[in-house]
Amino acid sequence: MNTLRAKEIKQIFNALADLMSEKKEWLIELDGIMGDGDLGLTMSTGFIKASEGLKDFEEQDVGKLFAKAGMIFAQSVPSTMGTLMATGLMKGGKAIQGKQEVYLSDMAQMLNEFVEGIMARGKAKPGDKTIIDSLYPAVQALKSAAEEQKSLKEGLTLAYQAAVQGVEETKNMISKHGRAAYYQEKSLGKQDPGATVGMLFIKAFTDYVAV
Amino acid sequence: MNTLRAKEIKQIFNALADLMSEKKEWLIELDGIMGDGDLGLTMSTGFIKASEGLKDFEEQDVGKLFAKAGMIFAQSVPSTMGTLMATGLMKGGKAIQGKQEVYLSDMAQMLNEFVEGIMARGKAKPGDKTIIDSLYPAVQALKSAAEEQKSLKEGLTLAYQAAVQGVEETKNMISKHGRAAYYQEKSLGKQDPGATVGMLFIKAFTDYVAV
Amino acid sequence: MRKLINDPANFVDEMLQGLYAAHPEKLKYVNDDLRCVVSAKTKKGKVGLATGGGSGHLPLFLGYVGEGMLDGCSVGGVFQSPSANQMLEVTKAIDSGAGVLYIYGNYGGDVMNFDMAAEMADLEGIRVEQVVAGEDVASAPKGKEDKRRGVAGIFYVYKIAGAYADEMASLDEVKRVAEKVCANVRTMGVALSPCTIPEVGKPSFVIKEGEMEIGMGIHGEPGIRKSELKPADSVVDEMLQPILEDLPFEKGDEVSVLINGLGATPREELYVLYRRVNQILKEKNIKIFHPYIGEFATSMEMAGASITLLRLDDELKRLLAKPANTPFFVQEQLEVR
Amino acid sequence: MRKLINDPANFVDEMLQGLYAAHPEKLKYVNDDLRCVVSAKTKKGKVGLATGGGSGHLPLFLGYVGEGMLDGCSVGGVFQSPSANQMLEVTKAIDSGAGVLYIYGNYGGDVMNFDMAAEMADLEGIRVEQVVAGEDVASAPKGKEDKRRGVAGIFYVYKIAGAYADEMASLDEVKRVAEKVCANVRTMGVALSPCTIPEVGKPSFVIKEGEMEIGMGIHGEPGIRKSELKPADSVVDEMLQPILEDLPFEKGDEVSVLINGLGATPREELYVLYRRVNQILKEKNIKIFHPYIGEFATSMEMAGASITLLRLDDELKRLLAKPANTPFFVQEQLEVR
Ligand SMILES: Nc1ncnc2c1ncn2[C@@H]1O[C@H](COP(=O)(O)OP(=O)(O)O)[C@@H](O)[C@H]1O
Ligand SMILES: Nc1ncnc2c1ncn2[C@@H]1O[C@H](COP(=O)(O)OP(=O)(O)O)[C@@H](O)[C@H]1O
Ligand SMILES: [Mg+2]
Ligand SMILES: [Mg+2]
Ligand SMILES: [Mg+2]
Ligand SMILES: [Mg+2]
Repeated sequence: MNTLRAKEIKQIFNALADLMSEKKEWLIELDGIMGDGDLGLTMSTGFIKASEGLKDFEEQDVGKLFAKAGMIFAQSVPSTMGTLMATGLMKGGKAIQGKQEVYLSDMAQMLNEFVEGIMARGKAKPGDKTIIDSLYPAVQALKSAAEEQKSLKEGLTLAYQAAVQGVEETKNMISKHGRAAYYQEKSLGKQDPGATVGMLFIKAFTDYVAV
Repeated sequence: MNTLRAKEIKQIFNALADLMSEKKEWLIELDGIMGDGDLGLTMSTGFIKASEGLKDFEEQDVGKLFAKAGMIFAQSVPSTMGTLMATGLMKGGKAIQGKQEVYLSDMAQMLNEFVEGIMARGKAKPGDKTIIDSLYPAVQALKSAAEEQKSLKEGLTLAYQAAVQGVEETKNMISKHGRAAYYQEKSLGKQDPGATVGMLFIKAFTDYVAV
Repeated sequence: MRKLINDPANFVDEMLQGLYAAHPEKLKYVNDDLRCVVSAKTKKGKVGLATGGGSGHLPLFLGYVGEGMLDGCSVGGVFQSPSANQMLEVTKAIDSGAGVLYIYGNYGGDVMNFDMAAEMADLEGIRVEQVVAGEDVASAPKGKEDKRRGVAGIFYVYKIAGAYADEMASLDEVKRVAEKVCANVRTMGVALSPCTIPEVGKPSFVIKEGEMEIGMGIHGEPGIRKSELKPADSVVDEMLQPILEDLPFEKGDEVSVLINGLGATPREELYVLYRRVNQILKEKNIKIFHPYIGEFATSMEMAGASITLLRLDDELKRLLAKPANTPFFVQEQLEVR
Repeated sequence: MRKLINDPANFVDEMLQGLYAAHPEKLKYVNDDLRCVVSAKTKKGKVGLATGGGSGHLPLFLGYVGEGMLDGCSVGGVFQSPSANQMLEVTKAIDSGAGVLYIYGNYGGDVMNFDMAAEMADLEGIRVEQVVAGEDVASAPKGKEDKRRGVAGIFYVYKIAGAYADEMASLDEVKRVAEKVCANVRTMGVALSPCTIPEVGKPSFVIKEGEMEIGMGIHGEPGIRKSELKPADSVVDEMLQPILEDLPFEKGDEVSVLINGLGATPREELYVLYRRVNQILKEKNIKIFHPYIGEFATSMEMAGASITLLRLDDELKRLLAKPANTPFFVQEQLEVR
């Protein structure tokens, strides 16, 4: 499998719904340490609603599917991560609008706009201990893989490894945004919950393609 | 000693201040069961202020001394018992106004008006489990003693015994007034704090004369 | 104790110092006594309205001194009556020849002191009339209305009598209207937590977390039923039924509703209560004219609420709708339909 | 939990149902969504003012929708941002051609959603400007003002921008004045007890009896100092100093003071705090124009308070003094001297 079409994207959103539901308690726990602990709820709800919303959406344009999922997030989970996910999905979708089949290079472009959208919306940058710290390295990995003409599976695997690594590195960072920022130095040593969500997002794509 | 003059009345108020201070914790405890527990504070404060106020009050009219003590009560302790004590002292004082020397019959008259004043002010009657239940029998005892030409000491002793008995009987009564009334049947078995104050009031006179 | 206070013995006087500093154009004190509060605005020839009572219940009692409501208030210690002398000083300050009406809650100490003050005022040649508010249906059964405690419903007496006095009605007329309010107002409370008198330093009664006491008074007077804390809707049902039955309030009546927070209960919850009250009254075809929802008579940091219903007629409605402007209560003219 | 609620999941919507039942002549909702609150009174051609934020802070945020203040408010779950869509619906409802100003507190979720709503409104051809209030000096040091949380001081932004919009000032002009308020307002809070989000059911942080946390935010954000509870006067001293130093407020300045209760703290205590604030400002020759003392921005049943100072100039003072009439805030025209 070297491309993804509407049908596959919908299945990946189903997988995302399952994955976020499975990791719900863990995300609640991570966000509970220096946040309000809602992350597990918002992410499972958001992806469940998105996957349900896409099910009956007769649309072949993959870009529009991502954008639609973003709209659903915006309406159903207006938390920080919900809103950032909404923004990322809408911007990423817009970047590949018109395509019914996406290749690794499209995925790289989509995710690049996804992260750019999140950075514009939240005014955070790499190193600020946010979702960006798992997604940004993943995008870089995707881009290199695309340039090197790697397969979709290889590219996503590299992206996922970069994301996992990125999450790990958030432990050495001080939170600069959101509720955790109030804790300043105390945030050292803890893994960022939002970066964790970013990593899980990539994981669902990677796992799907790997099968 | 068969009469009381200004000097003696002032000494009795000193004794009342000491007695109420000595019984302070006990009165607090009694009032705490079904009231707000301030009775020990208000009675010690009231009688200390009254005895201080009388000290430099150059007045031979015994009636005016009582009235003055009542005024002091009205200003310094506006609790239920403070106000009733104020009323009783003012009304009792008024009844014997003009006298520089009071006999047992005057004492009976004074205390009669004292209790009548309290009943008019508080709209309670004997049996309602109030201060009236110790003072009213004491007045009856004083009146009979005066009619029977008993000595001041004898009369007061009988009054005190009646008051003690009256306090005891409040245990069989249901509170009809003040904060304790909200407890209704639950007030059975408990001695009324206000009646206790009435009994202590008589005790100070009796003890003084007995010496 | 979780209180922002200094020496508990100075609590009331420091509160009053803050009050006069904050509202110099609205309130002042007389007789060099912080506890004798009078309105800074006077109206010649108007009947004076005075109240008084213990501290710890803000906005009660002094909070309603101001334009369109009361002229003066004597202030006692926490949960303690002010003295008759203080009441007299307020009376003298607010009488402008038309006489003074005392409006206060039915508590032993207050009643006796106001009685005494009225006698003293009489000696000074000031005509005084009294109206004692007692509308807590939990505090005494029907038939013994004169034993009932006065709670949040006294707000309506102040508001309506105040508006009428402001129209220069006579003492007898203002008294008549105040008594009409008393006859038509009913309240029931529920407490979820105790409160602490600063000088005592610990709660004087206990309500455990997860429990409630229906009918408890604003000084912690025992209520009619202790139970586990129920959902808001059933709490309202339990509170409203005895209110409705007591007067009784009936189909076709028009009422104003007062949902009063006792101190620690958020406004959000008061609106949840109002939602249910509104449902029930609608079902019963009782019309609501203008609800008041907030803190009108508190018990320091007690958690809980009370519900008050006032049955209106044209006269009461007209007067309730008039504007008022006090440090704790501001109302613009309401539209009367 | 000592709360008068039904199913915690319905808490916000039931509160809103109560609200609309209570104030039908003042508030309504649009887009069939209870959480999109708009004023029932509209003024053609006026700049629309919108706010929004999480529930649990009444009177914030929706309580200030009404005459002379805001036109609309989107309502989130307890301590949660409303959605950009809800904000957009409110925006569309209140725009009458003159554009809409968003005024909200500086919290990540709110900022992003309002940004998104502004972009969506732009697509619909509605001109939107934004002013983000952040005045809690405990939440970030001087120089990092843009990181500060918005707390009770936003009341002043609503009041003053609302009065100016009511005078038919243009969007740019109203924004200028709102930004001026933001630049001149500073707040500091103290918490004495935690609060409980209904759906969580237990306090999300701990403050032990007899302790306090200076600088804690209205969602329990960590403060700058935990210690044993001190006397009110020294608590005020600790809170006021950083406020005064920050702007700085100086001799000869004129300010309005807001003493805000967080939920469970009685009004009496707020006046004890004001007494000390007044003393200190007098000593420093800082004039107080009109203090506000009560609950303006709460955190459900949290015990504690905040102190806000707004430095006034003639323009701000004139606008602050104008009347307002909302379900939670009524003011008659103040005398300006
Ligand atoms: N400005 C921002 N930009 C990007 N990511 C952010 C920003 N602020 C917070 N985050 C991310 O959001 C995560 C928390 O998300 P969420 O639980 O939804 O926040 P909240 O509950 O406070 O609204 C953080 O772990 C962080 O990764
Ligand atoms: N109406 C009344 N008439 C006479 N005595 C009363 C009346 N009400 C209460 N008392 C007496 O007052 C006592 C309580 O006095 P006190 O502690 O001063 O009351 P409170 O603190 O409630 O003002 C009661 O024990 C009772 O004897
Ligand atoms: Mg969170
Ligand atoms: Mg959240
Ligand atoms: Mg007592
Ligand atoms: Mg007492």
